[in-house]
Formats: sequence, structure tokens, C-alpha cells
Amino acid sequence: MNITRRTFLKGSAAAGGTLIAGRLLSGELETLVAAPPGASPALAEEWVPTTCWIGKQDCGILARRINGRVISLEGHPDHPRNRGTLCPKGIAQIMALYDPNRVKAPMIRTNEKGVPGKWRQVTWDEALNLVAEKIKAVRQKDPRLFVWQKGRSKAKAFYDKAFVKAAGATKLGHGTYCSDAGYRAAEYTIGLHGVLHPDFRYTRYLLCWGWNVTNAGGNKFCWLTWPQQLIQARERGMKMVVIDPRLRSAGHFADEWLPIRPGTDLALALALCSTLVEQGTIDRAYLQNHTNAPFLVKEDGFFLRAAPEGEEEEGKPLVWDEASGQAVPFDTEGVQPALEGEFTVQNSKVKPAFQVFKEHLASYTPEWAAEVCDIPADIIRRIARELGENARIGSTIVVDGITLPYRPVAIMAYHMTQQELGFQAARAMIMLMMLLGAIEAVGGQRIDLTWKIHKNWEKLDRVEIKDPPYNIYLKDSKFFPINSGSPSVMAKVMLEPEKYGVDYTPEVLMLHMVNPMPSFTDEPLHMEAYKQFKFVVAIDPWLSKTADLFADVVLPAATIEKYEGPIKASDQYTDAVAFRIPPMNPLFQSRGEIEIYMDIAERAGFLYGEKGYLAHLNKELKLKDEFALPLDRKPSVREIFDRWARAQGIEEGVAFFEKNGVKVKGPVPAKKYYGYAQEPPFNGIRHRLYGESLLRYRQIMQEKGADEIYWRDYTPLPTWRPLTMDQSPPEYDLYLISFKKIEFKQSRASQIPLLAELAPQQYLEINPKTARERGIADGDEVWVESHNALTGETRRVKVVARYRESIRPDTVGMPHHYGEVARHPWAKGQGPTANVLFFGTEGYLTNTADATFHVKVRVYKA
Amino acid sequence: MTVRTERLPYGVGRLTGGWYVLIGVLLAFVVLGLYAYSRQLAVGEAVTGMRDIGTMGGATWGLYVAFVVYFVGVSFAGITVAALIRLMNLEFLKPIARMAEVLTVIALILGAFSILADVGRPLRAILNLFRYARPQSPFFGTFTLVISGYLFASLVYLYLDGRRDAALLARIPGKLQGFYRAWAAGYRDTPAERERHERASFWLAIAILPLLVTAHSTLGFVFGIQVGRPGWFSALQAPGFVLLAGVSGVGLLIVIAAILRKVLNVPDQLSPQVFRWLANFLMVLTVAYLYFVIVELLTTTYAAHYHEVEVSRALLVGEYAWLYWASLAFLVVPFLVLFAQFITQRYNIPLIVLSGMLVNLAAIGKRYLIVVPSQTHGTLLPYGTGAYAPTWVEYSIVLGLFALGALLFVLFVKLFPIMEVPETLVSEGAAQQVIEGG
Amino acid sequence: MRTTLTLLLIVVGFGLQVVSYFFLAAPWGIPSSPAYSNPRVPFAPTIFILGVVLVFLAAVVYELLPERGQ
Amino acid sequence: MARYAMVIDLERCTGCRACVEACKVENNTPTANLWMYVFRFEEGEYPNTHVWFMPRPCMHCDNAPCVKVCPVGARYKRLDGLTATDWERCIGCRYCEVACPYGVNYFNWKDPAENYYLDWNDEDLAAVTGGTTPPYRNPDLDQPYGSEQRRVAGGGRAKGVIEKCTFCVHRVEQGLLPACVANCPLFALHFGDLDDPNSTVSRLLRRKPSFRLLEEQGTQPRVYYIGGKPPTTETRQIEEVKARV
Repeated sequence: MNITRRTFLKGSAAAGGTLIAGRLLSGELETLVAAPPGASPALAEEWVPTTCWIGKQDCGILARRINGRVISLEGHPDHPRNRGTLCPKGIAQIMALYDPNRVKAPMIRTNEKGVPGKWRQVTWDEALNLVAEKIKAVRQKDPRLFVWQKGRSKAKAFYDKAFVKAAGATKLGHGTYCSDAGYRAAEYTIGLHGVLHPDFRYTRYLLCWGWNVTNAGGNKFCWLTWPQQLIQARERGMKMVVIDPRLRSAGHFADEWLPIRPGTDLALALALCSTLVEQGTIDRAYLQNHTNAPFLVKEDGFFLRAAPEGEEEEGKPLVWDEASGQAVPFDTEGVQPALEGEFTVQNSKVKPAFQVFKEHLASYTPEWAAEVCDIPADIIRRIARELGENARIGSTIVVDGITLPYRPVAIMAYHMTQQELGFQAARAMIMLMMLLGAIEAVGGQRIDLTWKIHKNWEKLDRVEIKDPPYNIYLKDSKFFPINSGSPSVMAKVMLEPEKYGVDYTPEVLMLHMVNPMPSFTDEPLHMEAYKQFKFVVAIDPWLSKTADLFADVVLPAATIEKYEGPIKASDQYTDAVAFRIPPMNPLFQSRGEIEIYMDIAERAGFLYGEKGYLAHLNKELKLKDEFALPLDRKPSVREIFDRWARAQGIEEGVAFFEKNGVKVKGPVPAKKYYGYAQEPPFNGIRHRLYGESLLRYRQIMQEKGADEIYWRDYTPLPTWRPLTMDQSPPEYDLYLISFKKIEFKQSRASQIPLLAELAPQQYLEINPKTARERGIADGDEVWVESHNALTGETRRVKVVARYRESIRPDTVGMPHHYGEVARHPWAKGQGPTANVLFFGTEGYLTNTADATFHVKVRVYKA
Repeated sequence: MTVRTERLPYGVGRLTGGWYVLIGVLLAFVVLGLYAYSRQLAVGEAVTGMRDIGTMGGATWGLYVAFVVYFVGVSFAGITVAALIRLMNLEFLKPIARMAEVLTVIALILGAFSILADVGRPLRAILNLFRYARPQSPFFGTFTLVISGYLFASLVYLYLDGRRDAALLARIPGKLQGFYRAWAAGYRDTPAERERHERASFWLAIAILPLLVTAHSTLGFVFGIQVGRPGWFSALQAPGFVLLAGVSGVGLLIVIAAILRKVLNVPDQLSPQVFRWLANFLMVLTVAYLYFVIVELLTTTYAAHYHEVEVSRALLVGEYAWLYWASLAFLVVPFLVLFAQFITQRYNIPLIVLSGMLVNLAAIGKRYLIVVPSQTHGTLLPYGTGAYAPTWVEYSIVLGLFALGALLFVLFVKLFPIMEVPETLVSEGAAQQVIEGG
Repeated sequence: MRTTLTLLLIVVGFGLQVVSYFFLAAPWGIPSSPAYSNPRVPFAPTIFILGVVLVFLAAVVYELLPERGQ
Repeated sequence: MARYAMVIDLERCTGCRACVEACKVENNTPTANLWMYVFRFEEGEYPNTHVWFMPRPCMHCDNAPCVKVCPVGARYKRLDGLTATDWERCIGCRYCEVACPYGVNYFNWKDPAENYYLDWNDEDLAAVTGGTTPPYRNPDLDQPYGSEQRRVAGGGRAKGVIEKCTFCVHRVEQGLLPACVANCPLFALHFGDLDDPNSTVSRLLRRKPSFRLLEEQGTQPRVYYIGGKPPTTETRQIEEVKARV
């Protein structure tokens, strides 16, 4: 896209003469950098549209290119997610593009593993052949021994999924250190793939629950889009209550700050639910018609069901019809289901699930929660009242000509599920919004960008818990029936396979832009486990710490300078799709990942044919008929995308994106957007207020002999219990939390000099009161020592203490970056990652195998 | 024709072993300074401890500027003393007049070099100041009045005052004879010439005194009219500069006079009376300056702005406290010593010299404290506290400048009588003979 | 003659200073355009310095210039 | 002639420092030179604390202390009100820097070519970039600007001269917004002509109360802040950047 094509031929002869004469006196005496005006050659300026390669939300970029050299990356004005702007990382990545400290060429290790690597630069041929040979061998032996691990997909995850499928590898992601517990809770409860975010166009009252407004993203987007929508909402008058042990994250956007004790969000959510029920501000119509709240629950905790109709089918759950005074299938026409009361049906006492919930909540009073969360009871009551008032239960609004319920209250919560009770806390928060009827209502609680029931809605309800042997991350096991595929679990399993009933140890590991050592919790655990891999290949533009310690081969990946896509570009209101277009040829010897995968697959013998990589590419991209890739010829990456674009009906093919970067499809209609706007609403599914299947899993786990620690949080209704970390001895008197800084995005940024300059060093945020009690001055070096309440293990790191009044006195915080890229001049001396201090083992995992970024620590002067 | 070998007075023209060693040592320091400066030119001023004010948390003016101020301050003494001698007819002080004038000239040269050491582009600085200098900048005064005008005036004064001695010395044959003859420029020491010189130097003195006050004040204005730096903006800044200039200049003059008294072995010419007068003068200047210090201290601690208080705190109890109190002690102690001598009327030259040295250390300290803390502390926007520590380059350059000054002084001493030559030292007869012989 | 020349030098010297300071150097007032950054006459500061030099040179002239008729 | 000014909406600023980075890349400023800086502030005591953010470009004062003290007229006011630095005339005395109450001046303590974060002296890189330092060097900065045709654009121009925020004079003259304003993800930065009653800045200043930093110093800054209050002596800087060369 040549927005303009300018030449810089300025400087008339008249002006030039006198200027040059003048310059002789002042300028030329001392060496100057610039050439005199008018002497510069004609400059060819081009603007290449592409997509950011740093963050998660893939903002649109226009790369300004002059004479073939990219000189700046600017926000793409048409891209709905960033509207012509970029975050600091997006801007600064231009330095990553040119960084001579990138992995320039394929490298093969020449020393032993477990220590910083010594490397031999080799040709692509040599490296690819070696990798292919190992993969071929392991696949012949047992494809399960091949583990593929990725940090984050930087576009639609089609080419990597296709590779994993074609290779038969076991895939591990980063989600268990992210928000998978929240995803699982939402998929299970509402059926949508996401966590919690508001409908900013209409929301008027927002619980900002651990949302790091000024530093981090939230559900679905990384940073930029959410704050953009937030300021618009606030300028329309939205109130925001911040629930967070630190105020720094929400900054001045907080109308009110509830400094909650870490790890107690479930308690607060339950108390808010309890108060809502007590004050009666609940959306009965929603609960009756769209949730399982009226389902009758027997004394054993399971639903009362009608007699089975077919052989396979379970009978339909029954509700108490107040009109007819009897139990009828929930979907009976004209039924008026009771939410409260106790009934006797078929000689057993039954209660509607809502009644069970109500009784469950009885003990979770604000006074009780005040003790647990350290938030005064009257404030909890007031927040509940404000929620109830702002929800305007019963009101409607017309959007796109459709009359929809209007419930302008919502929660923004994403990574707050990184806690021991994360899954249930997320469920309780969703239930809070269910009570208000805000789920998928206008201005209410949103989870996905559009209404689309995820396959996990069914799957998570029907997990078949198996007997051993299990796979390496204990899928369908009695340990973690709802399973998010945790690398920490894999590490633990690799160290003690018998304990977990696993009968093999994986041998070959492929690391794709992932750096588990510093980025995941429990670095020591991962260190031990990764030593066991016989062959490790890393695909990465940088020499990650993990690769430096364990990789046998490192393949240099390109950064932004490659084709990648298609990339979803919706900001939740405007739909669009974009592509990453190389603004330059890949720097050094680096290559795009798709090319690398095709080459590996080709050499390992699974590129072509019906079950080959190309066939899987067709499947993942839904390329059919004339658009399908031929299965006997290796295409160029551009060709793959060209076929995809044409298959989408874009006549110019990928050239459209090379010219425009982003294809804006237009506003997302209410029909696609709101679950309530479906016919029937929510496509007829009943949201799971009551988690009957969770109870079932609990019983099966008990039957199969799993320890209590695994099954205790499988409860049909979220249930509070004291936290494992609180069992640490009293000298470990502080909670450690970690947080994200706007400057960095995991391992893609902390070595970028422009960013590292802004936040050069790890530090500990500590309340001055707490610090002074310990004789710690602002800027002092301190030891932070964490304690594992179950194993007694302690770990410590030395960091600089920084005074912050805006953090709870019983809590200290550390940013979760640093220590990620080996041997980069700007990564040196950044200090330890906070992740060394967290534990990745039982007690510090949720019941869904997600990681906890909470631990008790003590802090003392170094 | 045999030429009588006549020795020039005060060891002029004769370099003995000790002098060679001294010159060698001074040269070595000058070379060190030059080496440091060459590093600074090659790498940039990153080799200094200076950094930007604000986000870099540094001081952008450091040791160099402190010494610009110090050197220019020292120059005060020479011309003032010389002018006072002239204006107040203090005949007994005549022996120190020339050394005072030389001190002024050398101090000004060092001041100019300090500026060149400080600026980022020295060549441009010289050129662009002549081309573009703006009178609106307080720096204009420093450049035009202090460095150019003051230096030129001092040179003129020194030159005219030296003509008589030059004429005397020109009678004695030797390698330097031509030089003396040129300096004398036909001076024959006739009564008419004497009278004319008296008149000229009287008017020069009259003209120089206001220039002196203006020049030192402009230097004060460099700091004093800056509202942006707490601790600087003060009407006291300019007069304070003049006074501290006097303190350091007179102090250094005492030290030099004492050294020359020993080295040239002239206890009679540089009589205790001279030192007594200098001691009293120094005492008066010191107590006046102390008064200023106290007034300033009271103002900035009593009812000052937050930012001023920040700077005061750094000075009084913070990072700079040791330097502040040491400087103050080095002013108070000499004052007490001098005052005690004044009261008892029993003067002790070593004590006076010690006082002179101490007040100079104090002056360097105070100059540093004027320049630096207002940059590192109390910034008007809430930048963090800054820090500045000079590096070896800065120390070496300053040391080199001192060595250069000493070297110039030594060379002058060896080139020209540093004190007025009494008639008796150059016999009329011998001179006549030489002239006839020539 | 000598006195005249001396006085002339002083007057011219001060004159140059005043003229340069107020009229030849950069304009006075709050700078609001590039004009304030340039002397109105090139090398005006040099003229000022010349003025200072002339004033003091007067003393040299006064002393060095031979008496009339000598 | 236009009368350019910047309006900063503190209510919108999230302190992300994207403006800082946009400036650094656009103007090719060397290591540690933050022409645009964003303060992150904390006030009060737990739990009654307030956290806020304040961008700090050059104020382009109308009564600029730096312009007044510049001994050689290298720092000057352009006709459009931008406070410019002619790096070809600057002698590096840093008087502007000590005179400025805002701390916006940055001196080239080193040869800029050796002060761009990384050692760019790399053969493989030179093959692609032609050896420019930094590789993202912006050629627009090499032109003279204004009717006076002086060298005022960009940073990292020469060792030993002062540099500071130019309001992106090279962009403004082409009718573009300064890089920080153009990029601000929260649209907290605005730039325009105060003489044009319909410009965003004029309208914002009419609609909302504003203040300027250290107004009492009489500097008459051209940067206006809306939606907040100036920092007080109780305002503490957190997460400060103390980058040094």
C-alpha cells in the first residue's frame, strides 16, 4: 500500500549556496552526521501493512519502509483493535527486528545439557536433517514420546495444530499459567470459550476483578483494546470498583478500591452472591428459563430425572411446576418452575438447585467474608446493593431492532483465576452475574466475542475418568478430570511416572517460541524434568533460557518479517480479519515457522499424502476443492494464504492483505453477539448454576482412590476452604503475588532495549509500613523466601525492595518478567524471575491443573 | 667590549635544578589533564560523572563549572588589590601588586579553559560566541566581560605597571633583553612618564572596579536569575559571588605571597605588614560572606518552598552535608583565627597562610555546592533524587588546570620580576655601562 | 592629541559596546521568533568585545603614545 | 502563523509510555534520552492511595527560560511557537538544561552512533540496512526546517550538543501530528493550533478546565493538562525510569 510516494528533493540552489557557506564556519569545523540538505538521494517510501508480533491481540501495523528498510512501525488506522495506535511493545519491536543478538543461523549444541550451551552454527540442511531424523525415529517408536510445546500462537493456530496432528505429537500450551481455569469454568458454566469481560458499550457498573487495566490485557485482547473501550465507557459515566491487592494495576481509573487478601476471591464472590439472594435482587426469569437453577436436586446431590426415554439417553431433569404443583421435565411447555422450596417427589425429598444454592450461601455472609478477604462487611453489602441497583433487573433495551434484557453490570476478570481455587472462584463470579441475569444481556457479562457454544460445553460435562495408564499430562485421569494440559504436571509426571500411573517418559521435545524455565511456575521442577528429554529442538528468534540449557538444535524463526494469519481482528463490536505480511525479508538466516514445519515434515516423511501435513493444513484452514493445497507439492507460505483468502471469497487473494492489511467486515450484529438474541435464547442451553457433573467426578475420583487433595474442589457449588499456602508457618507472613508490566510481554520483550530501558530490573513492591517493620529502606536489597506448605521446601531470590503505598501491607508483589533470553546484553542483570518462588505441585494447582501464582513468603534484608 | 654579567633580580632568567623538577612535575600534571581532555574529546562527556537533570538523575554542570566560578572568583584578588593600592595609596602593599595582577590573569585563563573543558563542542563555542553571543544570556557577561574584558583589562594593567621594571631590566644584557625592551616600549622612567602612568593607572583602577563588580555579578546571575533551580534564584547570589570571589582571591594571594617570600627569600619586601593587611582584608571579606551565608541559610530553612527545603536538607543534613559543614568550618575557623589576631594584634604568618588555604578549600566547596545540589535535589517536577560524582577525567582536567596555572606563574616568575624591582637592585652605573657598551 | 585620541578610544569603545549591546546584537524582548536568536548584524558580539578592548586600550595609548612634539 | 499547543488528558492516560517509545523511534533518540517521559505517581497512604500518570514532553514555553539563557541562539522560538534547538549551532554549554525547570533537555554525552542501545556494527545487518545507525534511522530528520531553514529535527545528531522534544517539527511541517500524539493508544494526547477555534486543542480547552506545569514560574508553557491536577509535594514518583548513558 503506497499511501504516499514522496521524494525529498528540496533545497533550492539559492538557499543552498548561502547555507553551505555558513556551514563552513560553524558546522564543518566539527564532524557532523548529516549530509547537507538537498544532497540526499531520492527516497522511495512505502507503507507495508502487517500485524504486531509481540502481544496476544495482534494489532494492525503499518510499517514505514524507506529504500527497503523499515524505519518505524505505526498503528494501522483501520484495524478495529488498535485504531492507528500501538502499545510500547508494538513500537519498540522494531529493535527486535534488527537485533543482531537474535539467533542468526541454525545452531547445534556441542556441550552437555543442563548448563549454558556452546553452539556450532550449521546450515539449515544439517539442522533440519538432524531434527527430521530424530522426529522420524521417535514417531516410529511411539508418537506419544514426541511432545510439542508452544508459548503463544501469533495468528490462527492452524499450522502448528496441523503439525501436531500430522506428527501425532502431544501438545502442551501455556494456558495453565494463563487463564485456562477461567476458560474451563466459563465453558462448563455458560458454554462459551472465554473468561469474563464487560459489554463496554453499555456497561455502567464494573467490578474490575484483578484486571490490570494499565499494564495488561484481559479476556481475549492483550492491552490496548480494553483500555480504549474502558475510557469511552468511563466518559459515558461507568463506575468501576477495583478488587485487587494492588491499586497500581487499575491506577486512577478506580472509583473505589477493595484491597482484597490474595487468594480469597471465591469468598468475596460467595458473599456477594449471598447478599444478592438475601436482598432479593436476582433475575428470576433468567434463572428459571435459562439455567439449571430450578432443577430438582435429590438428597444425594444429583438431579431428579424423568425415566429414561431411550437406552443411551439420560432422563430429563425435572423441575417443580408451580402451576400444576408437580415435578415435570424442565422443558415442559408453559411450566412455571419453582426456584425455592422443598418438595417430595417419588418419595424422596428434593429441592430446586437454587434452593440448594441459597442454603449453601447462608453461611457465606459478608461478616464471614470480611474475615477471610479483609474487606469490611458493610462495604461488601454496599457493593452488592450497588450491583443489584445497577443491574436494573427486568429492564430491556432495543439493540439492532431486537428487544433484549438490559443488565449494565459486569465483571472484568481474567488472570485472577491463577489461584488455588481459581476454577471455582471464576465459577462463583459467573454465578454472581447469573443471579443478576447479566449473562449475555446488553451491558452485562460477556465471555466470548460472539455467541458461540464451545465444544467443551458438552465435553466437560461428560468427562470419562479412566483408569491408568494416563498420558503425560494426566488427561481423563482421576487426578485432574477437567484438565488444562499443564506442563508442570508433565514435569512432575516425568519425575514420578509410577505415582501417576504413567507408563512412558517422553523423549523428544519441540519448543516453539516457549521458554518454560523462567516463564512458568516452579522453575526448579521444570529444570529437573527437562533434563530427561533425549532430544530438544527450539524454534525461536531468541536463544531462550530453556533452549540455552536444554536444546540440541535451535532453529532461527523470523519475528514480524513473515507471512502469518489469518488473524482475528475483532474488537468485539467490529469484526475484521488481518494478516501478518513481511515488511522485509526475514533478517539473517531466520525463516517463518510455516516454512520450517513444512521442511521438517518433508524430511521426516509426513508432508505429503492424505495423512500428511499438507492435508492437515487443508483441514485446519478448511481449504476444499479448487482451493485445497495439492498433497504432492510443497507450496510457498504465500500460496497457502492466497488459497485461504480466495476460499473466503476475496478475489485478490492474499494480495488484498498485502495492500490493505486488514479486512474490516463491519459491525458485529446483536444477533451474532448476544446469547439472548438467539432463537431460542442461548440456543436453548441451560447454564449450569449447579455443577452436577462436578459432583459425579468427585465420587468417581473417590472411588478410584484419588487423594482428597485432587477431589476436594470438585463440588457442585463453589465451596470455600482454607488455602494450602496459609498452612505455611507464621514466619512466612506475607503473600507474594506476581504481576505484568506494560513494558513486557513474556519472553518476547524483556530483552528489547527500548523496553528494558524503561523497566531495567526486577523488584519487590512492598508496603512501606511492612518494610519499615523489617528495617527495609526503599531501594534496599532483600531476600524473598517462599515456602511450600506441603513439602516444607523453601526457595529464595534477592531483589531490590520498592516502597508502594498502593499494595496491601500483608502482600508483596513482583513483576513476572525477566531472566528470559540468554546472553543478550540487555537481559543481563535484570534479576530473577518471580516464577522461581512459586510451586507447580499439588496444593499449588487448581483442581483443573492450573498454576497458582500465590505463595507465602518472608522478606528480610539481604 | 666586555659585557658585565649582571644577574637579574628575583632569580629571573635563572633555572636551577629544583625549578626544573617543579616545572617537570607541573608539566606532567598538565599532560595528564591533556590526556584526560583528549579522552573526553574522543568519547564525549560520557567519561565525566555529569548526566542530564531529570530522568537521568544527574547534574549537567559539575566540577568544571564549579571551577569556572572558582577560578574567576580567584581573579578578583589581583585586580582588586592592585586597584586598591592605587586608589588608596597603600604603598607598602606595592610588592604584592604584580603577583596579584598575574594571579588575576592566570586565574582568568584557567577560567576560560574550564569553560572549554565543560562545553560539548569547544571549537564551535569559540566561534559561535563571537558570531552569535546574545546579551540576553547571563553567559554573555561571563564570556564578554569576565573572560574577554576583564582579562584584557588585567593584561593592560599588568603591562603598563610592568613597564618601569621592564625598562630597568632592559638595561641588563641577556637573552631576555629584547623582551624587556619591547615591554618597556620606550619607557625611560622620566617624572613625566611616571606621572602619566600614575594618572593612567588611577583611571584604570577606577574603571576596573565597576567592571569587577559587574563581572562577578554576571557570574552570579548565571545562577541567580534561574527560577527553575531551587536554591539558585536569589538576589544574594550576585553579591555573594563577589564576596566569595574576594575571599578566595585574597586567600590565594596570601598563600602565593608567603611561598614567594620563602622561595625568593624576600622577607623584608613582603613584610609582616603586608600579611597583616591581607589578613585583615580577608577577615572582613570572610565575615561579610559568612553573614550572607547565614542570611541565606535562614531564608531557605525558615520559610522556603518545599523544593528549596529539599535542597537545604541535602546541604545541611543530606548527601552534601559533609561538604557543606566542612566548607563552613573552613570559613569560620579562619575567621576566628584572623579575628583573634586582629584583636590581639599579634599576627602569625603561618596561621594567616593556613587561613588563606582553608578559605580556598571552602571556596571550592561552596562553588561546588552552589552548582551541583540544585540540579540533583529539589527538582520542581517530582523526579527522583539525582546524584553526581566526578570521574577521574574531571579530576585530572581540574588538576591539570591547577598545574597549568602554577606553571604559568612559575614561568612568569622566571621571566619577569614578580615584585617591583627596587632601584637599588639594578645599579645605575652598571646599566649605563651596558647601554653604552651596546 | 594623545588625550583626544585616548578619550576618543574610550568614547568609541563604550559607544561600540552600547550600540552592539542594544542595537546590533540579538533583539531584546521575550523571544518569539527565530529573529531573536540571531544578532541583527553579524558578529555583533565581536563588536561588543572590540568596544571593551578599545576602552582599555585607551590606557595603553595614553601611556605609550609619545608627547606631542617629542 | 499557527500557534501550536499540546493538550494532555490526564483522565485518559494509563501511563503506558507508548508515547515515549513512539518518540524514541520516530526521532532516533539515543539511549536514555527520553524527550517524552511519563511520570507514574502515587499519593496518599494505604488504603487511601491514588495512582496517576503524567506525560512530560517539552513544554515549548512562550517565555522559555532555555531560549533566554542560550548564549548563541541555538535554542530559539519558531514562528509557530515551537521551541527549537539548532544542533548545528549549539555549543553544548547545557545552560538551557539547568535553566529548564521541567528537565526536558538531553545532552549527547557520547557519540550518538555509539549510543543506540546495541552494537549495530554487524555485517549481516549492514547487508540489509546499508549500515545506518540505528537501523531504523529516519531520513526526514536530515532536512532543515522552517522559513529559517535550520537543522532542528530529530535526535542523536552530534556528540556534545543538546537535544530535546521538537514537537516532531518534521512531521508538523508536513501536516502530521507529533509521533507521541499520533500513537497515543488512549487518545490522551492532542495537538493543534490554538489560533484555530475549531481545532481539537481549542475545543478541549474551552470545554474543560486546564492547568499548565509550574505556571507560577512564568514560563507560559504550551502544554496544557486537562482532567487532573498538577503534582504536589506529596506526589511520589513510582516506577521511575533512571536510564543513564
